[in-house]
Amino acid sequence: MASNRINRTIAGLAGAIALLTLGSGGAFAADEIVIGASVPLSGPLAGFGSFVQWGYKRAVDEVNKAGGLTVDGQKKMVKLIIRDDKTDPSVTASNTEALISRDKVVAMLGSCTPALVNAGALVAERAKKPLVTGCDPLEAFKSVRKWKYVWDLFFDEPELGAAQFKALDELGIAAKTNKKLALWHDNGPDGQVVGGKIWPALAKQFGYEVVQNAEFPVDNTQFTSIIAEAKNKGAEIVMVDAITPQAVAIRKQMAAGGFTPKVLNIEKGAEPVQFAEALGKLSDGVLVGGYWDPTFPYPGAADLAKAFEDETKLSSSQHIADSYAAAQVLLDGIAAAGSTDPNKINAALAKTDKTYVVGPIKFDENHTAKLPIVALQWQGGKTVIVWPKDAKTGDFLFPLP
Amino acid sequence: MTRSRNFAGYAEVAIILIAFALLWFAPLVVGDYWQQLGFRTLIYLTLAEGWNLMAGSAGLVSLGTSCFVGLGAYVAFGLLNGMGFPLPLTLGASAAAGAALAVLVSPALFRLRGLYFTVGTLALAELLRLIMVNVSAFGGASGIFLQNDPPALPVLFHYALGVALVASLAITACTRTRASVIFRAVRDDEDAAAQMGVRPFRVKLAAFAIASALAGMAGAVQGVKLGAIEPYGMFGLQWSIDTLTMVIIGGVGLRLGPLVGAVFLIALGEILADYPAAHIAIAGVILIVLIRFAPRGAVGFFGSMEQARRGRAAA
Amino acid sequence: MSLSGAPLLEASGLVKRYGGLVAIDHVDLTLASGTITGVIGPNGAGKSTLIGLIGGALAASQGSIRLEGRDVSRLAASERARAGIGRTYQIPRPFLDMSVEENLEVAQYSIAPFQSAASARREREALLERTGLADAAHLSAHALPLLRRKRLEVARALALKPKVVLLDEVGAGLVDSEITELIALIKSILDSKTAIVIVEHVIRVVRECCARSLVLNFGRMLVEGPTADILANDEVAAVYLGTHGAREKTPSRIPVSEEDLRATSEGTDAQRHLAPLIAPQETRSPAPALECRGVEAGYGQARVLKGVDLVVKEGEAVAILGANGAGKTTFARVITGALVPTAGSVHIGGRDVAGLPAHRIAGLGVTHCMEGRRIIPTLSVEENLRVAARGVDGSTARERLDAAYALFPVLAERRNSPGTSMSGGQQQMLAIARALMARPRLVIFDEISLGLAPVVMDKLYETLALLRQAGMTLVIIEQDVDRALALADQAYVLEHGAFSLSGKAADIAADPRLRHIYIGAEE
Amino acid sequence: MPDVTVASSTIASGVLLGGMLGLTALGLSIILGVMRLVNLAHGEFLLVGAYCGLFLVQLSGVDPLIGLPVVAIIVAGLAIPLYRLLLQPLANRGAEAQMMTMFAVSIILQNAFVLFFSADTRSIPERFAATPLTVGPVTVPLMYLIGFAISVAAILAVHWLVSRTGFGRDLRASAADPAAATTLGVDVRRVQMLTFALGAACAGVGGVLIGAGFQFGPSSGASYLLNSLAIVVLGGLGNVLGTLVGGVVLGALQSLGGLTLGDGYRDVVGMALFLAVLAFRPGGVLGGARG
Repeated sequence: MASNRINRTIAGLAGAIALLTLGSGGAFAADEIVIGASVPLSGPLAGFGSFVQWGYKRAVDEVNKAGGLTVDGQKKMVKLIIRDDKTDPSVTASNTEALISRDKVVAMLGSCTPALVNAGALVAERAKKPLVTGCDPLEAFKSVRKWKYVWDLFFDEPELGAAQFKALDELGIAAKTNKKLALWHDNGPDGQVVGGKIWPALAKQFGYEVVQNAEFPVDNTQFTSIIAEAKNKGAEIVMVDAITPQAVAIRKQMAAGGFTPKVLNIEKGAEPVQFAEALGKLSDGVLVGGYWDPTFPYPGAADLAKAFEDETKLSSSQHIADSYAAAQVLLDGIAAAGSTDPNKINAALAKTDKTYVVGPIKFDENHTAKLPIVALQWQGGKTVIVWPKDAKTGDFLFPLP
Repeated sequence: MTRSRNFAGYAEVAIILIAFALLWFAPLVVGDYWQQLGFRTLIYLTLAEGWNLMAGSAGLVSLGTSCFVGLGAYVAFGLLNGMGFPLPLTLGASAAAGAALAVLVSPALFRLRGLYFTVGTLALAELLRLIMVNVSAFGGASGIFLQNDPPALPVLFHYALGVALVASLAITACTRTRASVIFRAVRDDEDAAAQMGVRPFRVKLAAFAIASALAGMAGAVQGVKLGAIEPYGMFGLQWSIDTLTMVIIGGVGLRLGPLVGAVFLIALGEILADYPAAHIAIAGVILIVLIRFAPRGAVGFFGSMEQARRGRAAA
Repeated sequence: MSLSGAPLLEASGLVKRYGGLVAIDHVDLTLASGTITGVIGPNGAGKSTLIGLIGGALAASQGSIRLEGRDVSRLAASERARAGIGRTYQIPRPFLDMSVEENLEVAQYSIAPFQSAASARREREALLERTGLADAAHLSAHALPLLRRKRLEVARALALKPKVVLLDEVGAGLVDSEITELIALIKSILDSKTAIVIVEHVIRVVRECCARSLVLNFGRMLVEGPTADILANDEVAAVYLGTHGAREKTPSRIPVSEEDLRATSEGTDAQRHLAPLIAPQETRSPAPALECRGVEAGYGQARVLKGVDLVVKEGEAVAILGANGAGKTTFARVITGALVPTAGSVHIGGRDVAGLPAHRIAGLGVTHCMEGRRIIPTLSVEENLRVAARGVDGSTARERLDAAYALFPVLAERRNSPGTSMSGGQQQMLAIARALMARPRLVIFDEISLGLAPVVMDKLYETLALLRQAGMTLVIIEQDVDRALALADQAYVLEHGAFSLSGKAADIAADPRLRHIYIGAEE
Repeated sequence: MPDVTVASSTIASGVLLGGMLGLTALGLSIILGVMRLVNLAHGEFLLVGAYCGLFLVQLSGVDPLIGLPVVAIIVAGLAIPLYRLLLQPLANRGAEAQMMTMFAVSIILQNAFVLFFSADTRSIPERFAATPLTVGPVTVPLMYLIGFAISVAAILAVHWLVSRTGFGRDLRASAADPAAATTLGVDVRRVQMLTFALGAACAGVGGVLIGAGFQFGPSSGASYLLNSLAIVVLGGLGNVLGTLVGGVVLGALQSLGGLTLGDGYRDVVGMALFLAVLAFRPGGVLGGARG
């Protein structure tokens, strides 16, 4: 009886080990430079993930078409491994671990949105592997820790926050409203930075009256009381910081709640095209801060958007740009280092100083590089730049239809 | 029977100790990748062992594992950041917190039998997650960062190993000593057990508390490894789902069920790493097939095949 | 009455109500240590309920139970077990996937968790020795046959070192030789410090074990006294065989609602209405209505039917008698397809119905008026009836309903109230009417007299007589031998899963062996 | 405490929304009542309905509310093979086996959604969804009112089906005492199959209403499952009209929670209520009487 139990135990352990060895797939060829990324391809943020993935892939493909990179004196192809983190930070972390330990990547690209990027970045930092990312607002990025191996090129929340205020000011929109401002934001990291700190400060500075400042969790679906209150308080300008599903819900429930402010700005959630697709006409007039547009006067901007739209038959998003640029920065870093040694690559990244599709990139002491901000507005299912004047591609639609 | 049970018990303890002793030196021989895998497997093994004790020995099918994982992690972070506790002590505290929550909610949950208990645990987990998301005192949705850097991977691996060892020994204590008959009696026929003088409530509570304590510890170690925790990850339903799936795949109520299940599911995840969507779906298909054709899981299935073979040999 | 002074257990004024139904009605019971007390009475008399109340599985609605002067009435079953009350289950409930020895350990370690393994083992070995399971110690309880499972039940109860042992129907389903062993075992249990209660149908066990006995009927104490006198008592015999002796005495005790008494309408009147409820002759095949050959069946381990042959001709009324646990209801379940026989064949109207799902058999015109009525609580009276009238258009259903109401006017009055809100008798009427709604050719009436006042029984049997006159084929499964035999043409007596006696109802009624099978009293 | 306009509007829309969810909950309830099965894939059934509604609009352009019957039929049609192939074989294997199977189905469906429909946030174009309805101080989304009306109508229809028809009798008999029902000639398996299909259809229709009123994605199912469970428990198991009341009560209380503690606490209130009732009033706030 007992002995047979023991046999089974041993058999079981043997089987376990057999299975484990099955599990190991750590394929890694020496004639390739392996880089990796964990991005949200499913879950609430999948909308961003697909663009980011495209941007990364494109940059790598271009390098490979050009014959790869020269490291240790010989040309090598670049292999990009992408994992889905299901919009779950702990999955981003374990993905990043797997990329480092299993796939033996020499460097990595980031996920999207602070929660995810930071989770992966912490792993990279600990493993001392360089990671270049976009899609992580700089304040949220800096707030985590002092980074040594992680580099972030994206917009800076204060600037993004300021952009809309400046736009309304310079375009003389603010004057046409009662300057009563309602602020709604999720309680995620960037939500709290933008909606909780930056906006209230700017509102005071630009002479608005904040009649409401509401916070809600990231998986909330009901905004009726928030909306009813803003309507009741007579707010004519509403600024929201929320992810796409909530952005859609909020816009719909505003319409259904009979609340139509003169100006509606929805940060981050209103960026992806699915926002306009899900809402149809309701998306018209919604403002969103942007850091890129095909019309930008930077090398390859127009081509990038065109390439995307030809390939995917979807309308482009600014997320293809920062991801594309981030990948280019990393690849240039590897080329400059001329080696796959993480520290050398990291040193090279520090020296980055070049104009990319998103504009000039030069990292400061916090490992961040600011992207210029523009104010975008949804008009007929497309975004147009309404501010600053020199970059504008369309007129400000006022008031909100 | 008792004699052989005792003997088997000692044998099992010996095997466990040897196995874990060998694994202790794993970091010296295997690379990061294997340590990462090992870590994940050990964490899940711990959760699955506890879940298996509840379901297999007390008939409690829980979907609430996640709230104890999350609780453990948050308690650990609180103590580490707030009071600079040493990690081992923190693990103890997380375990205690898990058990305490179990005791706290048991009077309500144990009024529910069968399916309703399962649903109740699910609701409890969701409730806790929502609270953590909303209460900014616990960092709200942004969660908390670990102030000082987490220990190196080999150290973390050893912690996971320690936790899993505690789990394995605890389960051995519950399944190889006289306690096991009490547990099984309650699972098989609560009323008949009561007529034998067994107090079903206390027995169930014991299983629930032990499982929750283990989950608490596992959560603490996992949190420390991440270095940053937030409600969606630590209180995510995924923990409960994975744990339950592992035990069912491995074999409910069987000593090796959790191990086989955990190893199998994690191996599967690695094999299908490049098709993330497929991986979970395939786990689902496997689940359906096992429930239908091998109710006692992979271990039970091969066990019975083994017996059949013996039978033929005998005949 | 006791040999050794103060009573060990004292139950006074015990009452157990289930909704309207009173299962135990002010029963007093006093047990002295060193005695064995027998509790007998027909099915539904409340014997097992009494055990449940003392053992703590059921909470008493009224009354108190004192063990050695300590009130235990409010304690949970587990606490009473710890206080020293051990019980066995009528159908053994061992922990199947444990070994016999482990089954005992449950009891041992729950009362003394830290008892040394060695002493615990010694005790177990002694116990298994006493209960004749020594050789089975390491077998899984699964592997035990019925008798040994019953022995295990006893051993488990004893492992609690109980002061009071409650044995519930330990004899049921055993053959004589087994019963002999069992009696020996029970006698061996008794010592000067314990008191034993035996609830039994197998009268022999009571006669040979118990100095004193009490008889329960309709939840009340009928008589109490020395076993010998009790068994000689005609009143007791009457309770068992349902002879008129009993019927004159009992009514005074049983509450009978006015409605019940005028429930069934007059024969002639009803017969006119009966047509819609009885399959017309011409649709019937020449083959026998029901033909069973070598039917064997059981539940897992327990083989209940061990080769039963039965032929029921069209228009015949057949009584199937037998003590509790003899397999009567199992046989009914086999016929109606609820239970698949392990061997043998069942033909209905010449058609082999092996493996046909139950709901199809009902379609073939064989319906089952189930034991315990099984009225659907969530359906009204009329809905309960309509459910059984399947695949017929509205007007036909209406016609049958009217017929059923004509048969039992009280149902018409209550047509919209929930089926289970009525008195036991009315519910039984509903069950009977429901069995007719399918317009069957053959109906199995399963223990329809269970727990009913004799007056009500009479009414029900009058109805059955009507059905029989109207040419319906009846299979009557009964405790109440007299009534069944009075009605039936043929009678079969089941004993341990086989017919031990069969023939013309009249002859059976006269046969002395019948009384023996039931209460085994010497002639 | 916010002023009357806000409060009344919020609570009104909460009540309407609760009633809207009641239909989905009803599907869960009857399956639970008849099959003793907690259908953990109910949320995904709801999403199947939502996607059907969406594609129906995109392909045919008919108003999703017109398309409701079609969706109901499609979803029910999908449920029947599921029952035949996966659940029926487990009929005698206790509740857990079936529940776990449906749980597996739910994760498979979730992945299927991502695979075939992408992980995008969707919303069914429906003009009423963007139209407010103002009565005095109260403003509610017109869609909520319509959804509520449809839901109530459907619930009443089911109530009629269960309490007045032959199928309803069979259904209640099978739920109360399957063995007895079989002996009376009821084909319990068939009843269960149809019940399962009916329950799925309820979820599907509910899905269209929710898809039009809100937004949905492949992983939205879980939260609606929990919501429905809460409603079922509140209304009392198997109590058809109870689910409607349960929905309304839940909706009202959640809105109150949202008003007083902030919108984030809606679900907290829901879950807390759910647990409390489950533990201390298992019969539901109305008592467990079957409708």
